[in-house]
Amino acid sequence: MVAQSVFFYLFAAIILFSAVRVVTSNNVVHAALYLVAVLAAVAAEYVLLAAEFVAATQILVYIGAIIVLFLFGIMLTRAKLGSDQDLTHSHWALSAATALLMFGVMGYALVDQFHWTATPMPADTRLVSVAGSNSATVSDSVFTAYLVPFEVVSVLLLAAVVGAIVLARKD
Amino acid sequence: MDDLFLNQFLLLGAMLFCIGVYGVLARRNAVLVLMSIELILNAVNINLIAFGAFWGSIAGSVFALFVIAIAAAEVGVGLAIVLLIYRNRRSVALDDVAEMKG
Amino acid sequence: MPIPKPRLPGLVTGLTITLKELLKTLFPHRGIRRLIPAPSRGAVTVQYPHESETPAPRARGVIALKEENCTACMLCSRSCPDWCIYIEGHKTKAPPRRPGGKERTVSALDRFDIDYALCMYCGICVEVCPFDALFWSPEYEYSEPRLADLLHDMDRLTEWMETVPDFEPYEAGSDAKVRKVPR
Amino acid sequence: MSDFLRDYLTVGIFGLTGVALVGLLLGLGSVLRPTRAQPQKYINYESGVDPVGTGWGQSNVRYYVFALLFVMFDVEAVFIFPFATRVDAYGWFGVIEMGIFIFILALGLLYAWKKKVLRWL
Amino acid sequence: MGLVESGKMPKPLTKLLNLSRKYSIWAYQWGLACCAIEMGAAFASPRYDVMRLGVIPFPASPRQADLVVISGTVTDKIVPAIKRLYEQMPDPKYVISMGSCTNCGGPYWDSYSVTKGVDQIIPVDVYVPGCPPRPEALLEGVVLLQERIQNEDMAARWRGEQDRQEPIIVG
Amino acid sequence: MISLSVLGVELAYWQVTSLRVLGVLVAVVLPAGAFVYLFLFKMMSFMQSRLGPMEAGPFGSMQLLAEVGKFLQKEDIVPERADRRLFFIAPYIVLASTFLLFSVMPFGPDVYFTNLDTGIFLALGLSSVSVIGILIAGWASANKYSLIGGIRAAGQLIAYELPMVLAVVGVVIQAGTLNLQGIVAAQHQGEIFGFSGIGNPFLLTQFVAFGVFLVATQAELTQTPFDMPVAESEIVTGYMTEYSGLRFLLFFIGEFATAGAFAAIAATLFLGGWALPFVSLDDNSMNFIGPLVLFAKMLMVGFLIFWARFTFPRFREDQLQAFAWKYLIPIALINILVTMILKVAF
Amino acid sequence: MTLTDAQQLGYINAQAADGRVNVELETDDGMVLNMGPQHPATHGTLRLVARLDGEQVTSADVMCGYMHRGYEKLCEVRSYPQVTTLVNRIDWLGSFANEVPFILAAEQLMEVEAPPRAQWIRTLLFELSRIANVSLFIGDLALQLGAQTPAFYAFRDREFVLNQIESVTGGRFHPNFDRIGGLKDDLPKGWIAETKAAMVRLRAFCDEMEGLVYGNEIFQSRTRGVGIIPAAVAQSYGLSGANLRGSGVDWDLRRDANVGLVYDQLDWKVWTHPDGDSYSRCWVRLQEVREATTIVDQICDGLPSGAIMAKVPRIIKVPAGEAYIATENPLGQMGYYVVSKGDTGPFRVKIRSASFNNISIAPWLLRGVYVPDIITILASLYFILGDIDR
Amino acid sequence: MAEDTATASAEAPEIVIDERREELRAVFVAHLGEAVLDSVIKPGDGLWIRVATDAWAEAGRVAQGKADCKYFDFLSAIDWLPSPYGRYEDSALDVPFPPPMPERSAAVPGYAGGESRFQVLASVAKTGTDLRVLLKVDVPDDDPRLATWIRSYSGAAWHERETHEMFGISFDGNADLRNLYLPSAFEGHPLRKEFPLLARVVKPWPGIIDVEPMPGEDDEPSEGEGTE
Ligand code: SF4
Ligand code: SF4
Ligand code: SF4
Repeated sequence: MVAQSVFFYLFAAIILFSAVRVVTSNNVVHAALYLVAVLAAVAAEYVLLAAEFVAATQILVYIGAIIVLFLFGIMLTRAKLGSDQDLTHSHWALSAATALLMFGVMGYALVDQFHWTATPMPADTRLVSVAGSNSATVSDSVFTAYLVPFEVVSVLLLAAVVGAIVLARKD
Repeated sequence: MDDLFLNQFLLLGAMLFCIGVYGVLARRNAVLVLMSIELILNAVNINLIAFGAFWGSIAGSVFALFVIAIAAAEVGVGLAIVLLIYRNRRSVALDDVAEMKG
Repeated sequence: MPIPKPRLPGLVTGLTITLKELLKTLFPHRGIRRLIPAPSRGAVTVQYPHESETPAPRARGVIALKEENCTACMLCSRSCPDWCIYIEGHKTKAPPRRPGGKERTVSALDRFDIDYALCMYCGICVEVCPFDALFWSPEYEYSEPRLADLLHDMDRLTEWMETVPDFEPYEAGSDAKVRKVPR
Repeated sequence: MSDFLRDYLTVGIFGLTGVALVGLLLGLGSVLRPTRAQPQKYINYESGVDPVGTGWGQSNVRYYVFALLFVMFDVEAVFIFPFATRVDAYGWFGVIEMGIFIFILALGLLYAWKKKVLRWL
Repeated sequence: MGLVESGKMPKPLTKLLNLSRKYSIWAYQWGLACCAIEMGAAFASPRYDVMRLGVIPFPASPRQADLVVISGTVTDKIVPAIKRLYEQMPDPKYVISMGSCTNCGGPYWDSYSVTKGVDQIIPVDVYVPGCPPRPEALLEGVVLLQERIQNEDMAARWRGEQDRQEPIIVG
Repeated sequence: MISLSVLGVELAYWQVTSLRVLGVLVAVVLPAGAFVYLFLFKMMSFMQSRLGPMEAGPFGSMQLLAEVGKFLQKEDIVPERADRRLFFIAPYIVLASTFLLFSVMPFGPDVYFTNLDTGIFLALGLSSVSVIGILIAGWASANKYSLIGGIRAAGQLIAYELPMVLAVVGVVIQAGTLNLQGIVAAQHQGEIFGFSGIGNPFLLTQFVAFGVFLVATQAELTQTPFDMPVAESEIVTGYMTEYSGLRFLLFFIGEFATAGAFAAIAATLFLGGWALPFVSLDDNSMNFIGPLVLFAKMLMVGFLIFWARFTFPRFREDQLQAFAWKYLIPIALINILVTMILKVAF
Repeated sequence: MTLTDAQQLGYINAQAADGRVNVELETDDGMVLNMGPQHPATHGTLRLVARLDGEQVTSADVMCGYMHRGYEKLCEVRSYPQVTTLVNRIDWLGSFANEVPFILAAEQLMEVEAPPRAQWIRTLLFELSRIANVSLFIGDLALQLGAQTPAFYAFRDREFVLNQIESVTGGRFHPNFDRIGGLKDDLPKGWIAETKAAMVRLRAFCDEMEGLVYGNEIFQSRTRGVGIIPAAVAQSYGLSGANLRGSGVDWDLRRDANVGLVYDQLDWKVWTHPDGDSYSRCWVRLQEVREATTIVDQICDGLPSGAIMAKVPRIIKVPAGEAYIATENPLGQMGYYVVSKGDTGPFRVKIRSASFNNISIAPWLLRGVYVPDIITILASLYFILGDIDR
Repeated sequence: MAEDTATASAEAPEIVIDERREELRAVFVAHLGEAVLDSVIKPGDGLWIRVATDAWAEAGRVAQGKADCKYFDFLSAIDWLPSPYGRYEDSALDVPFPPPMPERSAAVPGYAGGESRFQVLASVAKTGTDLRVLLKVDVPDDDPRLATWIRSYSGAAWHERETHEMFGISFDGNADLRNLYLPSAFEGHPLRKEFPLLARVVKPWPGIIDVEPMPGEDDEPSEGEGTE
């Protein structure tokens, strides 16, 4: 498990550093790239938790699609090359305080609720059902317990597409 | 320390969440705000997966999938709105469009 | 805006044409040796440094000078549109051409330079030369790393003379006379 | 470390290999390559004249719509893939469920088609 | 400062490097006038096929080019573009001047709008005579250039001592 | 896991890992080189009835070495207005994504780098990462051609990512697994109308998917007729316009290595991968023959790709998008449905 | 030449200033795409500045002159034979065709006429240069649209024609073969048989192109309906050649105003296409290559014997007068307005070149099209820089 | 066709009447009246019409509409002044630079006459036929400017630009008279006769030195007549 811990902290560090850069970077495209780093590291954390299918999904959808969407959005709104001082509100300190406060509260609650020693992760976190693979297990779950949300997702996506087309079209 | 603990993941999630919140509050650029929201959603997903792994339930993964799907829809619509704003105002700074909120 | 319809024929025809060419190049042999790939024979390529194509005898590659024939009459130099022939000469006495004839005054060439960096290969000089002193040679290999070396002096121009091909006979129906290259 | 994680570690290592290869080549190159500044060398190439303006303008929104459709179908694929491995297990029930799912999303494509966003805007 | 520039390269290695430059010459495709067609024939006609010699006519951008064949009439109006093109190519770079026009004005030596030779603006490595030079003449020029590359002393080149015609004024 | 047990030696993990790193280097560089030399130089030349590189080494075989040697010595230009950091990063992203792609490829019964359950799914995900590199390259160059090229490339890559993904679904439905080894096995063990001799390369049953996959591959690789993003007659070389020297070479390698990777995926999914008919899957000899078989099949797919490349003119941007959305994707969707129904019905 | 150098420096600086004119074009909306002067799509050095909205062109300006060599001025200081060789280089792909109208104009002023054999050979070479020119166009068109192989085929098969031209005139490109009163030389032995063999190759080439390029669905969808020129517009811009006939105007100077060539004794057809789009222009050109091969065949069969040179004085002095002769060159109508004052050289030569008119429609035509269509349209208009700028 | 011209002009041009061109000329005369100053017909070949300066735009309209010459061929100008440099090679030795300009009266116009130094010349044609009209117009010496033709023929725009650049003749109504060919800072109008070709002035003519007399007939019998 040592290696896992090492990797956990490594990825956590990447996540946190990149996330901070996402919200502080002076360049929108850089921010988007830091977001890629966050997402990739989060995917790695998923792998550590043996949720390989979600990890792959994270790469396919988040990195492969949503980031591209972001980059398009950025390029379509004419981001400037180089840094841009205007990206952050002047009252950022206030926001930082809020965020810190929030973290204090949450952190306290978490540590309080889930004592370190009481909540070690199971040794083998792989979730594999009869079919023998993580994806099949996910599928089984979707097609039994979560059938309705699954169909709802499709409707939701449809709505998103219709909405976005209506919005983005030149009239 | 040999083991991974649930709390590690939860705290990581919490930190990411708060960074996201900071981003949402502090950023002026609408695209950046959307990115910050992605951070928040990822924080949520970390928690979901961690709990799922902890309890030995696949539901965490499934929910994470749904969250990703919803995130996709959210970004899609969000960016469409940003583009609309941009087209009308040539700017994506959020306080320039404060009247939108009202 | 016509949508590209995935009708096959046009695309497939194209593919067959290129494939045919590929096979033709790769397997040029007939019969039993068909299966031996021999692109060097199948391709139309002339592999330059090793072999080179022969330009047509009339090709205007480089101008050769037959020094003996030149009388330094300056006609070529004067009609050159690029002013790229530089001639200097002086008068001297020469022995009679036919035995028993009288001594002639001829011009000896001191300098006859053609600046190939400037020449436009029009052939006017060759054409106007009344004494058959200039000839076209199809040679083309005289690139230089220095511009000044493209100015060919009399010696070099005379050397080109060796490469001047004979004039070709004419196609049927022509009443032009074939001239000869003096050698 | 479990085999499972090791496999993924390999994936990670391969990614790093790619990066290392790039780094290595660039490093080698930096030893070999010259640098010679010339007045116009670092100007952006624009067919031999001065670059015009800041370099870009608003590209077409059309691309955004495509990207959006892509995201939507990508999400769909995420659900189809696990399902595809288990078609046998679900039988006709699964086919119908998935059929509906695909149909609804296809509606989105159809909508885009009918709204003519699949052409030049 | 690269090793090659400073001349600290061991001899055999230099040879190898020269060899690789010799056989990989990416030629920028840009034709100016009639000669351009003969250049095109040398590059694209299967009968001449300059690719055999390792001259690859792929790049459409000077950034990837090693060689530019200036082929055709250089007018005063195009001069800045040629200069820029040349300067935008990454070193080490070579120039072949093809045809009388490029060499020194050729048929337009007396024109009011034609530059009398490209060597007035950029250094030229090989001059190919002709109007137009036939494609094989260009190939000969390429072979000549390759010979020069083979024996090139890069360090000297960087010091600018190479036997290379820096812009001169042709009378 | 112990992919080297074939040799009968037990190796320490680090040794295995270094062998793998070597292996992936070979797996990336070899097909890339082979594709460039065989197809780009030689096949193209022969199709045009000429010879291609001949002088560097016998039949120009050393040409590629010369290219690399040359590019190593080329100056590295960063335009002054470019975003330096991103400009530097872009080739890393593109090449790393290619290396990642190879991580899931099986080459023989025991010769594989990883044997992941999510195999093909992950591969598809990883392949979409290079889009980011391309977009970044286009944007960071601060050049109009680059930007247009980058955006076009990204628009095209995502438009054709989908048909590709959807085409794969058909295969997955038939094989019942995402694991690439599993897919190879399924093809080897499959039977056609009760005849099991040559197995069932999915090419036969999934020919529609294969067609869609090939077209999509063509587009993903930005090869003609889908090379609008690098259309040199319009936008010079698209997102690569400002890249010089080694960085350009890296994109170049990336392009052809990715071609190799996609060819490998196509060969695995539709042509039976490393397996040979009539030879048992577990035969130890396949560990040595398998990679060669796969390579041969890759070359076949590569031939198709480059054949089309050298024959066709290019689509216009809108036609290209319309083609994906109006033809390929619906076809792929219908293919999925039909496959699903047939699978359940039989 | 120091003076001109100083002048040049002046121009260079001025040009740098010109480059900066671009900046004015930049507005807040849309972006300005600059193609050329170093751009593969522009056959050399045309420059095209297009203001874009997305990828749609809102306005486009064509800037030429990068290849301006001052022909008309140079003609004034050269003698007639020198002008003949100079004008070869206007449309450098169909060089021989450039000489013909000039020589005809001079002949008209001198009131001499070439012997029949010379006229036939002139017509023959005229058509050969048409083939050499337009076959390259087809390859280049495909190249512009992204197909590489057709360009190689075009170069390959064009060589057969060039060989023929070279073996009779001595120049692959610039024959300088026409003389006032006839031709420089007669055909070499065996030439006619070779030419006929070459024509067979060329016809095969046309078929190949029809399969590889014209029949290709992608090609058709790229060219059909793109860049439509109505007949009236084409006329008022003075378009000519296939550009005019592609718009359905049935006018071919070879048939309608034949001077000094033997088209009226041959059996051939003028091709037109009613659509006026890029495809029809390209299609007409392909048909013209085909037609030209049959014309060449006919001439090869019917070549009269006799002299190739009429009696003209050694030093050519053309009597005073004015003449305008236009012929149907590969690119379209090319005409020379020759004013003579009885000198050894012309007093003024106005060169009416086809591409100049053909390309002057570009700003009109490019409005509202999309970036990839710019390429299609420019390629289908088919211009040669030397023919625009002269 | 060629024989036609040759015989016609060689013997008696006024006998051969070219009816089609006569008709065409009649159209112009009918609609422009007095403004048609002069005209020349070369039977079977060409029709030259010189119109008055202020009727230039109108002439364009008539040509385009009434005469049905819809096809715009070209538009250019002629500088009738003889060049002060002569024909360089004849006078290359010691021409002072710049040489004195010839007298204004030295300008001898060509067909259809003319009074000014510059004449603008335009050609329009009737598609499908060999009918073509060459319209000439005098350009005022002191203020070289004319009305534009772009209303009648869109294609005239570029030709007018070119003429403006080469001769310095302005066209009222053509807003876009930027330089077409030369850099915008180029000075002078190259096709005006006084514009020097400096290279020719600077470079000595190689044919000038040491001219040998033509060889005598007895000396070199192989000369023949010209080149073959
Ligand atoms: S070929 Fe023409 S340019 Fe060359 S030297 Fe002779 S006359 Fe002068
Ligand atoms: S024309 Fe002939 S003889 Fe006279 S100088 Fe020239 S080469 Fe000599
Ligand atoms: S050298 Fe001759 S062929 Fe070459 S560009 Fe100049 S005129 Fe044309």
